Amino acid sequence: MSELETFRAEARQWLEENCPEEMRDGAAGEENICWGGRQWRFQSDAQKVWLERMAQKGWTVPAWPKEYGGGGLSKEEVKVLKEEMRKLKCRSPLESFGIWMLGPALLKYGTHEQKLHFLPPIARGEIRWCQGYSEPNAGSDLASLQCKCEDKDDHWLVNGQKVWTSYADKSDWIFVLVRTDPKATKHNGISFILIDMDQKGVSTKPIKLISGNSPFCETFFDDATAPKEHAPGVSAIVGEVNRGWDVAKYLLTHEREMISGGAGSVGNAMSSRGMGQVAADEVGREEGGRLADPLLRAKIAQAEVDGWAFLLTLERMKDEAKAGQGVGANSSMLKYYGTEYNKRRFEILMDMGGSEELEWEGERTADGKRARNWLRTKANSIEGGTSEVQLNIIAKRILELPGA
Amino acid sequence: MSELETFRAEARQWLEENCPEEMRDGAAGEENICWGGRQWRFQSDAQKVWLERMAQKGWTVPAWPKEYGGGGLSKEEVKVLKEEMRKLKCRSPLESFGIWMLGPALLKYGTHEQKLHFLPPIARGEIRWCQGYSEPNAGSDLASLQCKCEDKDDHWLVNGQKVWTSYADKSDWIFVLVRTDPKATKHNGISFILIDMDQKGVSTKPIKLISGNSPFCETFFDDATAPKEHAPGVSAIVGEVNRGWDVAKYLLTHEREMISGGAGSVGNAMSSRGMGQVAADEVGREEGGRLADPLLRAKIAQAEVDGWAFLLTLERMKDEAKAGQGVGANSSMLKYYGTEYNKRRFEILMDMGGSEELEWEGERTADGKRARNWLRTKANSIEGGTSEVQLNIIAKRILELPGA
Amino acid sequence: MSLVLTEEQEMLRDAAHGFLERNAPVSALRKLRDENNPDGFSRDLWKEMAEMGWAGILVGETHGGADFGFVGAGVLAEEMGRTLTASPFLSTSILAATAFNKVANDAQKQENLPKIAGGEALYALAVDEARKHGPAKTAMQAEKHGNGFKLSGDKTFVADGHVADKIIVAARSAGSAGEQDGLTLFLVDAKAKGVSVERTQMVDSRNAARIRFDGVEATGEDVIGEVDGGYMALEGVLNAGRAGLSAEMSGSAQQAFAMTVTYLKERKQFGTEIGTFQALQHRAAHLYSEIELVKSAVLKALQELDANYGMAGPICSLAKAKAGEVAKLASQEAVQMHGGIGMTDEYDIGFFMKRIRVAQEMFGDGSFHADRLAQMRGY
Amino acid sequence: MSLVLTEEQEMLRDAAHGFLERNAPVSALRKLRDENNPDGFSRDLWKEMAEMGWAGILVGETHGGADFGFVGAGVLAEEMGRTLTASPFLSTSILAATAFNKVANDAQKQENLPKIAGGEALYALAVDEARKHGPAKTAMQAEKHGNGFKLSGDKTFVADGHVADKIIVAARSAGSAGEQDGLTLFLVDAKAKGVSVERTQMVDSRNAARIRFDGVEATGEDVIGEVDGGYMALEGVLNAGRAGLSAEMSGSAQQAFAMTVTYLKERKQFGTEIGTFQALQHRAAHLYSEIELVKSAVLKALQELDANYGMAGPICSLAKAKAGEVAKLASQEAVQMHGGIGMTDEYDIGFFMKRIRVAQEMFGDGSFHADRLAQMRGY
Repeated sequence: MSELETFRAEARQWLEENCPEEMRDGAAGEENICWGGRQWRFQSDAQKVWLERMAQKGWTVPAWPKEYGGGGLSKEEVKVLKEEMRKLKCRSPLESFGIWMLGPALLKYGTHEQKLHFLPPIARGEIRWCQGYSEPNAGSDLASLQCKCEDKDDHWLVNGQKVWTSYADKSDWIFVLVRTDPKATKHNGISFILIDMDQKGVSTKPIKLISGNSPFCETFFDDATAPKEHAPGVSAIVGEVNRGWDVAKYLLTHEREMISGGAGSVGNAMSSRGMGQVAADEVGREEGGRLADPLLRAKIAQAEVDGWAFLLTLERMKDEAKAGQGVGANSSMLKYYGTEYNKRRFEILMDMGGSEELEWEGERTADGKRARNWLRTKANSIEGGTSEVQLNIIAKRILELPGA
Repeated sequence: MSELETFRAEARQWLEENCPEEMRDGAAGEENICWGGRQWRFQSDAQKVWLERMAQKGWTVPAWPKEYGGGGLSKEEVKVLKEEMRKLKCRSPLESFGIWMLGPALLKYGTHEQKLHFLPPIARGEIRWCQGYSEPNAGSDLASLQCKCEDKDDHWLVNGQKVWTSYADKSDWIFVLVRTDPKATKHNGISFILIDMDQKGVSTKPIKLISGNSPFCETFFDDATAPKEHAPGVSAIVGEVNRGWDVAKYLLTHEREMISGGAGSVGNAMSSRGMGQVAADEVGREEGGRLADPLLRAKIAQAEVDGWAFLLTLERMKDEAKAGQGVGANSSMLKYYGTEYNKRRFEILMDMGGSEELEWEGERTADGKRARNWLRTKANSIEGGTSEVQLNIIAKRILELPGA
Repeated sequence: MSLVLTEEQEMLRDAAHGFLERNAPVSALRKLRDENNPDGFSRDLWKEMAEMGWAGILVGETHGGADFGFVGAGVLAEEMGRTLTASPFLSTSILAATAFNKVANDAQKQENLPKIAGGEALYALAVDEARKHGPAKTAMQAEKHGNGFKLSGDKTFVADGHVADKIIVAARSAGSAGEQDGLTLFLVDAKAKGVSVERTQMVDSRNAARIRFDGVEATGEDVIGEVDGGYMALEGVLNAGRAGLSAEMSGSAQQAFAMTVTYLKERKQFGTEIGTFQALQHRAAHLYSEIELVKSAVLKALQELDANYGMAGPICSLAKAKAGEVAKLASQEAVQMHGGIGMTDEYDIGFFMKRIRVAQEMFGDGSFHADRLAQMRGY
Repeated sequence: MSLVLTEEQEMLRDAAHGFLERNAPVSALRKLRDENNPDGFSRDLWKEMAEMGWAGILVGETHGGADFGFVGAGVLAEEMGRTLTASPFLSTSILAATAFNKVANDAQKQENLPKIAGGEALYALAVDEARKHGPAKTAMQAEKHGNGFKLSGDKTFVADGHVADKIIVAARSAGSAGEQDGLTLFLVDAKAKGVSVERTQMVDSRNAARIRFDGVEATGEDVIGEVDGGYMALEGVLNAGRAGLSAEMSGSAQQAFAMTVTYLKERKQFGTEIGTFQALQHRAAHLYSEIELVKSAVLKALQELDANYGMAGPICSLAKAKAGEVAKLASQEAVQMHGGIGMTDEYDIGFFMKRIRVAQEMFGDGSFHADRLAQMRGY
């Protein structure tokens, strides 16, 4: 333990010395995230300096090996670093789909050359990646994707369309699931390919959601190309050709765990000021102190029971994982329950908000903030695998029901 | 209208003159029903006299043709007769599965000879019938029934088992779905046969339910026989051999309509003294008059909304049927919603009853009357076609969803 | 009364259905939103509706109306719910028309009902002052001032308040907030001194207003109904509005459901139409059942308003509670079963979710009305 | 504290699992019922349990107990929930043991705890007087009488009251029904003059009692804890009971669910196992999720009782509310998915439905505890 405590002291000192004052406000809102990439404009010099220093240290991706731009830290050290950053309210220096998704995929399935070539620019925030998975006709049934990728000897030729590519319009490169063998069975003709978006054949179009503007885009491949090797020995394909479904499945589970494990919104719901108190502020109380709307009160009380029990389940499953117990497929259960609960929570927040939160524009509601968040939650149970898909997974993998 | 009013006056006069005083108490409980049959013991002379007089008049089955023991009344006249009986609080003179089920089946699918032979004894209450449909391995999938019926030239030989045969232990004859062609496809080898239970090859065993004793039995056929003709020209099979599924389907729809159309229990729930008032009596009130249990109150209020809306739907669908509108398969919807609602209502009644209604024996609760009724409601969504089957029917016939 | 539409009412429904599909489909609402139309509805369309007798659907023939009663008004509202048609129908043709029909004196009727029927003037009803509905909570003051009154206070969530020529407003001439006694209804000109109107653009791309009354003068002639005794009159008008909103939500729920069922039949995943998946089938079948319940409750409420206006409170609450909850369920299931595409603004289903949220909130949500029913039923 | 069982607790669970499956399966409860056993449980079995240390699971080693804490007691309760084992475990080993551990004086501990651990005496807790739980509603009088008290009043739903040697009873020494202040806990001999016990046979084939106290004399030495200040002490004991019942219901729900999943895999209809039907799969998967939530809440409640006994109220309410609702759902889905056979007395599933109904009612149902949570959280 003493070694870990030494690390803690060092990390803390380094952070104190290197984290600019402006980056110590703990701001974590969407608008304060540093995403990096070629198109990136730093909000401030401090944001730039902070990224550079952390990247130098390898701490934008502290768990990655040093040779690939990471910090080479152990799990425990990463935890300590995060704790110390939280204590000093340091902002995260960099977030990106490269860090969350492509990195883990390359670390697991990439060659040494691919890692060397692609990972360091991600760690330094130089290249911003996005994800090309879903297609208009391949939603829950992702493996039915049709985006065509033809072998043209020295390069791949890609034609097709992806949807729900987050931040595609702001990204430099895209990792894409494509069909390299149209004759193979559904899961066996898919490859995982890396494409530079800076070419004529790739275009993007933002998607407006029912909640308003969104980071999602449609991305079109119109005779787009990728060389067989992006650099000598650096294949454009991750893993084997036609075995991309393995990579995809790995990342889908990874994504589900991120979604279910985060569940910050549920946490907020059950924090010291719960829905009931907020409702009392907004709707008022009866004499005696109970919420002035008795049926709303009942709804909230029932929801709090479930929300609390869900939070405890997140905790229990983390503890079980630590103890080497538990069921892997439980991430599906957490994803299912957490997103459905979050939708229910926002229905209640809209109930208590009443007409005040039904205004869509104007300062009073910050342009309908709660209403837009409410509508946005409706996607929770669709993105990252629908609730129906999660229930299928539970039925099949955990309950082992036949034909599921 | 004048003709109908004449009938009304005559009927009333006849009822006043012929209905014994003791039969005018409006009693409709299970224990006051006159079922008839060879084993029947009349509760009183009055009950016997009342049955004889009504049977004489053909009014035990007023809508059946006179030649088959009925009253030959029109739909409107039957309605008037029922109204007048209700006004005088006359008990029903006779109830039976012969009247409810076999009669309609014979009237639709039987030959003239079969009707002449079987219907009058039903109308007179001399023969009591029961229904042999379900089998241990043929529940929701009724058509997979296996009870074997072999053609032995001059007679049929029946082997197999039926379950959920109501009152089989008190009945004289049974109408049974049997498999006459084991090689035909599922629906095409079934026949509808009439069997005298007074033989060695037929035995019955009552089924105890989770709610206690029940009218249900298991019925065993062990080399049971039925002659090809019960009397000259009177076939033991109703409809064509191997076409019994048509008769079964007709009766299943008929049964569903009876169940959904009756729904008396829902009606009770929404009657002037609703669940809320009962709860207030049992649980008490807060100052100000609200139910002392706020979350129970919310449950009741929400249930009453649904219960009322359901009652109005029963009313609307009756009115639509009268107006020649509406969807036939809606009987599935009413069966589904009504039985599910009834289960929910009894859950609430148990909630408000608290520990007082959890006693199973003893005078205080009349041997756990409410608790037994609560448990009995759990069968509502199973018998007469499960809720799942009703939802399948809605999906297929009304919504026309594919593959349903 | 039989719980089916009469032949006349069915003809009205069929005509409305065709007209609205042609002239006011969801795309029309989308266009109004995208061009940021200052009215939030089409005045030309409203003129056409008036010509067809819709504006005066509740107005008697002597005042130039079609006199179709509440069932007729509900039939129109339901059809408008299917197409999410934006119009001042609720505020002018249901709320104001009911107020004049049931509460006003002859002079007020004579003055206003023909204007409603002719589509010549727009009206709004200003009741709520806080985020949740509750007429008895009214605090706005109607101070006695000479022979008249001075009105002061703030109203919110006033549907069509931004375009109304005249505003029917509930104010307190006696008692204090929370009491039923002491309310009076006034008819105020939107241009009167002291009235300031702020347009609020709502989630559903429809419009409402916050209206401030700053010492607005009103005479005895501006009073609709009795001084201090306006609560029951207001409740009657609100019940009509609740039934109208319920009919509208019934239409919206039916349409969202129909779109979903169609999608289930067309969308293929895992090599088959998703409508073959039994889990979705059962959810759809359940929703079908719930919507049938809504239709019954709504029709009964409308019939009851026609037959027993003063006794229609419970059934209107029932309809509003049931329609609101089921319409929300229908819109939620619609988005979920559509998957990603249901989340896009480009697809129409989101408009249904938004409108239903607003409509179920207006004049009391499901909790409000279920609680009210419990109170009425004495527990 | 980590939300997993320790190795020791797991060993206890495994041992209990095996023992109960062998010695006290559901068929044992059926037999007790069918032979109308006057005790409603097997005294021999209870002796064995005591020998294994279960009776004294909460009793400290100095008093001859196993001292496994609340998590250990919950582990046993959960396993008994799986097999629906009838025993005085809840009343004697959880409720009475907690009362003596946490509230009693040394002499009372010395007198009673060894008897509990040894399985030598049975205890019952008498709280409720009406059909719905509510300790503050206690009206039973403890009238001051010389140096002691005279107890008069009626108690109901006293688990194992028909076999108890001693009864811990809450009575009002001051204040009036509805107030928290003024309650006192007494230890009364079941054979004392003025005590009359009526056995009540419950839905679940378990037993309780109605107990009448008719001027029963008690001395100061019979008081457990403080005079007039017994409410919080009682709440603590009840919380332990609530957590124990929650653990039991968790076990019952898990077992009913496991039986259902097995049935789904075996039962064939329409030419295939009914477990292939997606609608049933999704309902089963949902129920699985709910049961996982129950397990978390129950374990946390038990841990909290061990770690922060005085602060465990909210989490015990959470566990009781959640476990009760989910266990009900599990038993309902079990009967429905089993179809006809699930309705027969011959099949075991009905026993689960019945026991769960009683257990969820005891010491406050879901509505009671959700309401209590809302109060604790200030709304």
